[in-house]
Amino acid sequence: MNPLLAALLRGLLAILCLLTAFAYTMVLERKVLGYFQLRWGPTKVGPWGMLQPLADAVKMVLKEDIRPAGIDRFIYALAPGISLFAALAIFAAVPIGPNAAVTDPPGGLLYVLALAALGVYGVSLGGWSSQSKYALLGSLRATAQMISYELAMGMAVLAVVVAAGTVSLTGVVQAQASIWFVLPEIVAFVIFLICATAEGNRAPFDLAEAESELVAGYHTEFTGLRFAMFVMAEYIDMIVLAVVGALLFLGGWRGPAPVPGFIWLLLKTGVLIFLQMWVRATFPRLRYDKLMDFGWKWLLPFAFLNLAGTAIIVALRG
Amino acid sequence: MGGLVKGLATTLKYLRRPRATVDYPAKERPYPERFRGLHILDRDAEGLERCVGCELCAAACPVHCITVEAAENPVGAPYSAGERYAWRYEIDLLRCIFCGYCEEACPEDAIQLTPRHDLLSNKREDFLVGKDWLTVPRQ
Amino acid sequence: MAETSTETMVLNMGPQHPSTHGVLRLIVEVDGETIVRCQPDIGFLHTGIEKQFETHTWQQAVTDSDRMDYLSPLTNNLGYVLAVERLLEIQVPPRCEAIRVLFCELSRVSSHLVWLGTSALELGAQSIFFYCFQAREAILDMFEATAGVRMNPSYMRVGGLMYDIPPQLPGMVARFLEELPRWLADFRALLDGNPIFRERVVGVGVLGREQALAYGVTGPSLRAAGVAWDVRKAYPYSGYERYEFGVPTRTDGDVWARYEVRMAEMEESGKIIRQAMAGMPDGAWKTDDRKVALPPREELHRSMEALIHHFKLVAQGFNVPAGAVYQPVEGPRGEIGFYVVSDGGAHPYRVRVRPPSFYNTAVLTRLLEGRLLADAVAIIASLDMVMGEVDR
Amino acid sequence: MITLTIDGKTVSVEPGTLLVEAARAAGRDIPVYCYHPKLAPAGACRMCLVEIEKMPKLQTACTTPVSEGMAVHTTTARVKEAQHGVLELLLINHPLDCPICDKGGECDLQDFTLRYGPPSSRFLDGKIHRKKALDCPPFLVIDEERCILCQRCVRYEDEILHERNIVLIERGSHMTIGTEGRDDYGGYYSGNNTELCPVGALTSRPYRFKSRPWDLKMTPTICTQCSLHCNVRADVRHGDLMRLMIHDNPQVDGGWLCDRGRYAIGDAKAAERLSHPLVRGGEVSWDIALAEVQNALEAGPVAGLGGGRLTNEAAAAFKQICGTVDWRVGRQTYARVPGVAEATPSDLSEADVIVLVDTCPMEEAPILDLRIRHHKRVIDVGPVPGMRVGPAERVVCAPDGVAEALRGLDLSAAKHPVVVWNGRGELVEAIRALGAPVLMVHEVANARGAHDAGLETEGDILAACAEGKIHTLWLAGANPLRSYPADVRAALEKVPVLIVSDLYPTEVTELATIVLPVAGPFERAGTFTNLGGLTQTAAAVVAPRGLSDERIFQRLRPAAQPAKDLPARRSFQGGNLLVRPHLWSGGGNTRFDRTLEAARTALATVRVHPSQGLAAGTHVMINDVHEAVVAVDPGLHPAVVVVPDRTFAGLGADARLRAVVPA
Repeated sequence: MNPLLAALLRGLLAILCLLTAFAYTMVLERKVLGYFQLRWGPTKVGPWGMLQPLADAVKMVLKEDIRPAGIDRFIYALAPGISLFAALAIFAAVPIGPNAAVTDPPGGLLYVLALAALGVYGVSLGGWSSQSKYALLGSLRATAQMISYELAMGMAVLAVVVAAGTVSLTGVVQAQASIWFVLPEIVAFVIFLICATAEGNRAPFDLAEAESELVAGYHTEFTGLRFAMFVMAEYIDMIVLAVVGALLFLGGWRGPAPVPGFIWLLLKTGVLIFLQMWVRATFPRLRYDKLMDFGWKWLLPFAFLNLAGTAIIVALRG
Repeated sequence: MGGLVKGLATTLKYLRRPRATVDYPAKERPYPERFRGLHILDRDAEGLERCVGCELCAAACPVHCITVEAAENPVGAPYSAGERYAWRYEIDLLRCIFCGYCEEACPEDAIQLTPRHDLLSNKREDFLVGKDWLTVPRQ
Repeated sequence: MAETSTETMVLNMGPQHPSTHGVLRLIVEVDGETIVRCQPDIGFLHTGIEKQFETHTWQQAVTDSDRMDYLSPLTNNLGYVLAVERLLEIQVPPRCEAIRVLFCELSRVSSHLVWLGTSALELGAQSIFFYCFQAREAILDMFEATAGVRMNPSYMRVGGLMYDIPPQLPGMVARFLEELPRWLADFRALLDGNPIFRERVVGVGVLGREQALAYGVTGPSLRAAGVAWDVRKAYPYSGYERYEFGVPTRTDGDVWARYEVRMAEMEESGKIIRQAMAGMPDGAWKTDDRKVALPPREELHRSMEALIHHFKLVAQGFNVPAGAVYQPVEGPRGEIGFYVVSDGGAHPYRVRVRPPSFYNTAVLTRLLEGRLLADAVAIIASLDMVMGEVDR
Repeated sequence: MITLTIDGKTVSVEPGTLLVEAARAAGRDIPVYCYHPKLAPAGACRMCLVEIEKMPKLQTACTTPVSEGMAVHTTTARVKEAQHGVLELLLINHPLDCPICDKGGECDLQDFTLRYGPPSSRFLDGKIHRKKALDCPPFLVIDEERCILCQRCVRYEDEILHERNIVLIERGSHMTIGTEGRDDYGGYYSGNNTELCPVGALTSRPYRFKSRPWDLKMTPTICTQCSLHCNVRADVRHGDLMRLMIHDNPQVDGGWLCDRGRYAIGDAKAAERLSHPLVRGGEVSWDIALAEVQNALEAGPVAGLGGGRLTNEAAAAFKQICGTVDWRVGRQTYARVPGVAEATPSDLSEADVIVLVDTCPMEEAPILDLRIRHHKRVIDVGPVPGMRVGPAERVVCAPDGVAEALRGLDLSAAKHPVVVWNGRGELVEAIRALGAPVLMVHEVANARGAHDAGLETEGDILAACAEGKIHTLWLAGANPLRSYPADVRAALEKVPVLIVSDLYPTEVTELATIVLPVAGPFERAGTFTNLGGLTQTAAAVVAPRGLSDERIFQRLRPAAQPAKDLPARRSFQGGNLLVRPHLWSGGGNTRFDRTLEAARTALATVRVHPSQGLAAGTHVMINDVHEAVVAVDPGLHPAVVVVPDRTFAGLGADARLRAVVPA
C-alpha cells in the first residue's frame, strides 16, 4: 500500500476516533458533573442519555447562524477552524500503542507542544474578530494565560525528555519500562496537569470564557456550528493532552499482560480526564492577576528547578 | 493545599449520595395536601355543583383572574342546591398567582386548589378555562 | 520612544448578565481589567408593587409584599402585616407569633443558602450551588407543606396566618435542624480552606464602618463592617425578645467578612428555629378579632354573624383607622421597613417600602472602583441584593 | 337654630330636625333600618338607639327631634350593647343567604353587622323558614325569610304612592310582607322598593343574580323614556348595562324612578337591532350609505321629521342638514304655550290647584304623577280620566269639548295654580285664558329640546310628501306610521328617497330607501331639555351599536334645497277612538328588559265606557286587524274608546271597533 495513502487513512480513522471520543467525553463530563452535583446528567436521549451528542449535534446544526454586525468576517470564520484544526492535528503525532500512530516522527513531542500552542490563535482571533467587548476581554485573557502556561508546560515536559533521553513519544513510553515517570517526575507531572488544564481553558482556569464575569468570553458571539467547533476543540484538547499525559508520565500503554495495551492507555487517559472533571466540580475560578502570578511566580520557577534537578541527576548517573 | 484536598474529598462524598432529581413526567414526588395547584369546582354529596355563583372568589382574587356570572337555577333541573348557580365560571390561569385566596373566600367549599399542577399548551386560549374544565365529573 | 495612546472602555454589565442577580445594569468603565468607575443602573424590574398595594384590600396586599424580595417572601409578609396590625392596634396570639418567627428564620436560612450557592457559582465553584439548593429544598418543602406553595406563599395574614402549621411540620423541622450543621460543615469544607476562594474574597470589596453607615447599609453587610445592628435586637417584634440568639459581627468589612457573618447567621437562625419549635405555644393561631380575621369555616354554615363577617371581609375587606406607621423587620438582607398610611378605608392609602437591597446596591459605586472585573462579581454577590426588591 | 352636642361635637340644626339627621350633619353615622329621609319616621327597628343625657332610657334617634342643649352619645357601652342586641335578634332567623342574595355587598344588614354587630352567634337552634323567592310580577321577587320588617316598603306605598301593593300580613312572629289578595304588584313604581329595602327581601327580577355591586361601574346619567328626564345612575358590568338606580335630583325626580324608566335597559343587547346601513335593502358600508344620503340631500327638496330621540346637539345639526324639519309627528302640537309662564316639576309641589287638561301624567310622565297625587285639589278635565290614584274633581267632556269645559273653570281664588297639558288639540287660547303657569308634558322625550333647536316648520311636511313636493324625507327618531293620527303610508310611499335612522327595523324601515342604524340611549352622550326647561347631560355608558345621530349629521353637508311652500298643518280633532300613551306598550324605539318585553307584547287593552255594553275581558278587533281586550272604565266620556298608544300603527280618526264572537 502507498504509505501516503495509508497515513491518510490512519489520519481519517484518528479523526473519527477523536470525534467519537469528544462526543462521549462530553456526555461523560455532564454525567460526572451531574453525579457530583446530586443530579443525573443527560438521561432522555437514548439509553442513559447516550445519544445526547447526536441531539446536540442536530441542535447545533439547526441553530440560527448569527454573524454580528461590524465583524472581521474572514477571521471570524477562520478562528474556530484554527482551534479545531490545532486540536485535531496534535493527535497525528501521538502514538496509542507501539507502532500505532498516524505518524510517529522522532521529534513527536516537539510537534505536540508546538500545535498545543497553536490553538490559542483560534481563541484570541475569534474573540478579537467578533466585535464584542466581552469577547475581546476573553481573548486577551486567553492569550496571556496560554503563553504563560506554555512555558511551564514546556519545562515540565522537558524534564521528562531529559529523563527519557528522547523526544519521541514512543521513546518516552519505552523509557518507562522500569518505572513510570509519575514517581520520579512527580513535580513535573503536577505542573503538567495544571498547565494542561489551563491550556484547555478548563476550570479553575477557564478565565477566557468565565461565565459569571464575561458572559461567555471569547465565544460570546458564536453560534451554531462555529460555536460547536470551539467546544470540540476544547474537549479534543483535553483528551489529547490527557493521552499525552498518560504517555509521558503513566507509562502509556504499558501494564500487566492479559489486558491489551490500548485498554491501559484508555484507562489512564480516563483517569486524567476524570481528574480534570473532579477539579472542575470542586474549585472556584482563579482571578486573572492571581492566575498570572501563579504561572510566572510559582509554576515556572518550580518547573525550571525540576528540570535542572532532573538534568543534574541524569548527568550524575550518566 | 490541604484545603484543596478537603474540597475534593467533599465533592467525592456527594458522588455517592442519592440523586435529588425526580424524573418528573415519569415519576412524581409526593405533594402535600395543602399544595396550591390547579383549581377544581367541587360537587356536593348529591352530585350538584357546590358553586352558587356568589362571586366572592372573584372579589377575593388579587389579580382579577376569575370571572363569574350567575343565574337562576332552572326549575326541576337545578345545577346547584340554592336558587342561584354560576352559568359562567372562568379562570385565566396565566394570570392566576395561586395565592389560594379564592379557596379561602368560598363559603361553599366549591373552588379548591388541588396538587395537580401540570399546565401545558401552545395556545393562550387554552389557559382560559371554563366551567366544563373546572367542574369535577359527576360520580 | 513611541507614545502609547491608552483609553478606557465602557462595559455594560447587565441588565442581562449571568451574575447581576436579576436585572441590574452596571455601567463599568474599565482600564484593561481594572474598573475605573462604576455606575449602577436600576429599575429594570420596576413593577409598581408599591402602587399595587393601593389597589388591593389590606388583606389582598399580602400577596404584593411576597413579590418584592422573592427569596424571603415571608419576611416581607411579616413586615407588612405587623405594620397593619399596629395601625389596627390588634395583638396576635403567642402561637401565631412563634410560627411567624419560625418561618421568618427558615426564610433567612433559605435566603442565605441561595446567596451562598449563587456567590460560589459566581466565583466558578459549581457543585456547592447545587448543594445549597438541595439544602434549601427542605425549607421549601416546609413552606409547601404549610402554606401550599414554595416560592410566594403569602402565608401570613393581617391578624394571623393562612392556616395553622400541619402536623408533619415538627418532624420536618427536627430533620432539617439535624441536617443543617452537616450542610454548613460541608460548605465550609468546600470554601473556607480553599486558597483560591480565599484569594478571591479576603481583602476584596472592603466596606468600612463609616461608609456603611453613611450609605444606610443594613443587615449582614453592616454587621460585617463591625456594627452590631439588628432590628430583632434593637426593636424586637413578634416576640423576638423571648429568643436567645447572637448577632454575629466581623470588623474587616470585606467579602470574606460578609461570608463569615452570613454563615454564622445561619447557625444562629438554627438556634431560633429550635427554640421556636420547642416552645411553640398551643392555642389560637390568628386573632380572635372577627372584624379583621375571617371566622372559622365550620361556622359559615350555621352562624349568620359568621357568614356576614366572612362575606364582607372577603368582598370589601376591613377598614383600618387613619394613620401612618413605620414597621421595620430584620430581613436576610437587612432592615425591611414598611411605611404604611391609611386614610381609614379598606385599601392602603400608601405603602412605601424601605428595601435593604436598594441601599446595599448604592454602595457598589464605591466598592467597585479600582477593583478588577473579576472582583465585581464577588462583591455584587457578597452584597446579596434582590432586584425585585430594589426596583419593586 | 338649635344647638346640641353629639359625641362631644357641637352642631346647630333647624328646629324639628330629627337626631339621626343632626348626627349626620355632625359627621356621625347612626345605623338605621326603618328610617328613610323621604319617609315619615316609624321607630320600628330600634337600630338607632342613642343615649341622651338626663334621659334614663335609650332613645330612638330617628323619632326624637332635637332640642336645645341636648347631649347625645352614640358610641357608649350601653348603645353598643343595644346595637348588638338588636342585630342579634335580627340575625336569629335571617337565612344563610349572603352567597345567593342579590343584596350581598350593598346590604345594610351586612354593613351594620360588620360595623356594630356581634362577631359570633349564640343561637344554636334551627331557624324559622318562610316562603322564598316569591315572584311578584312583573319585577319584584319577595323573600319573606330575609325581611326584617322595617316597613320601609309599606310606608312607601302609603306615603308616596297612596297605593297598597305591598302590605304587612299577619301579626306578631308570623308577620311578613306581601301582596294582599293578588299575586302581582299592580303599580308602576315597584322598582323603588328594591332600593328602599335595606336587606334582600325585595329584589328585582330583571337584575336577579346579574352582578355584584363591587363589579359595577356606576355613572350618573339621565333617563330619556319620557320628557321628564329623571336622573339615574347607570350600573355597568363588563360593558353591559345591568340596572338603573335612583340618582336623586329634587328638581326633577324627587328621588324616585318609575318602572318603565328603570327597566328600559334592553336596547344595548337587543338581538333585533339594526346592524348595518341598508341602501335599497342591501347591506352597505357606512361610507357608501352616507355618500348615498349626501346624494339624496342634493337631489331635490329635503325635509326631516324627528326629534324625540335626538339630543339637543343632534337636533341642531339635523336642522342644519335638512333645513326644513319638524318634531311634530305625533298628536302633540305644542312644546310650550306662548305667552304663559312656564311651570317646572317642583312648582307642582307648591301649587294649591292643579288642572289636568286631557292629560294622564301617570302614563305620560309617571314620576310627575307622584307629585300630583298628594294634592288636595286636582281638577281633571277631559274625556279620559287623568288621575288614577288620589282624589280629583273630574270634569267629563267630549273629546272636542275640552276648550268649552276649560272656559267653565275659575281659578281666580287659587294662589298657585298650575296647568298640566300635553299639547294636543286646539286648546292654546282656552289655556291661556286660565292665566296660570303651564307645565307641558311632551309626547316625545326631547320635544322641548327639538323645539328650542328650531325643529318646527310652518305647514305640514307629510301633507307635502303626499303632494309630491318633497324629494328626500329623513325620519330621525320618528315613526309617522305609528304616531301620526292619519294614514300616511301613501304619503311616505310617494317620497322618492326616504331615509330612516333608527335602532330597530320598523314599519318605516321597510319603506325606506336608506336605513341607518343609530346609537340608542346610554350609548351616546349629549344634552336633553326636559319639560321644565332644564337641560341635563346624558352619558354614554355602553359601547354604541351604530353611529350616533350627531356623528351622522356631522359627516354630511347641508341639503342643497330645503323644502318650501308646505301645505298648512291639519288639526286632528274629532272621532271617538282616542289613542293614548300607555306605559307598558312602550315606545317603538325602546326595548325593555326581557321580563318586561313579555308584558309589552301581550294583548293590548282598550278602555270603554260601561254604556257601550261591552263586558270586561271581551276580545275586540280594531279596524278588523288588531286584536285587543276590553276593560271597562266608568270615568270615561260615554262615547269614547281609548286605545293604547303605539300598539296600533296609524289608526285614523275613522277607525272602528268590533267585538269578536269567541269561537
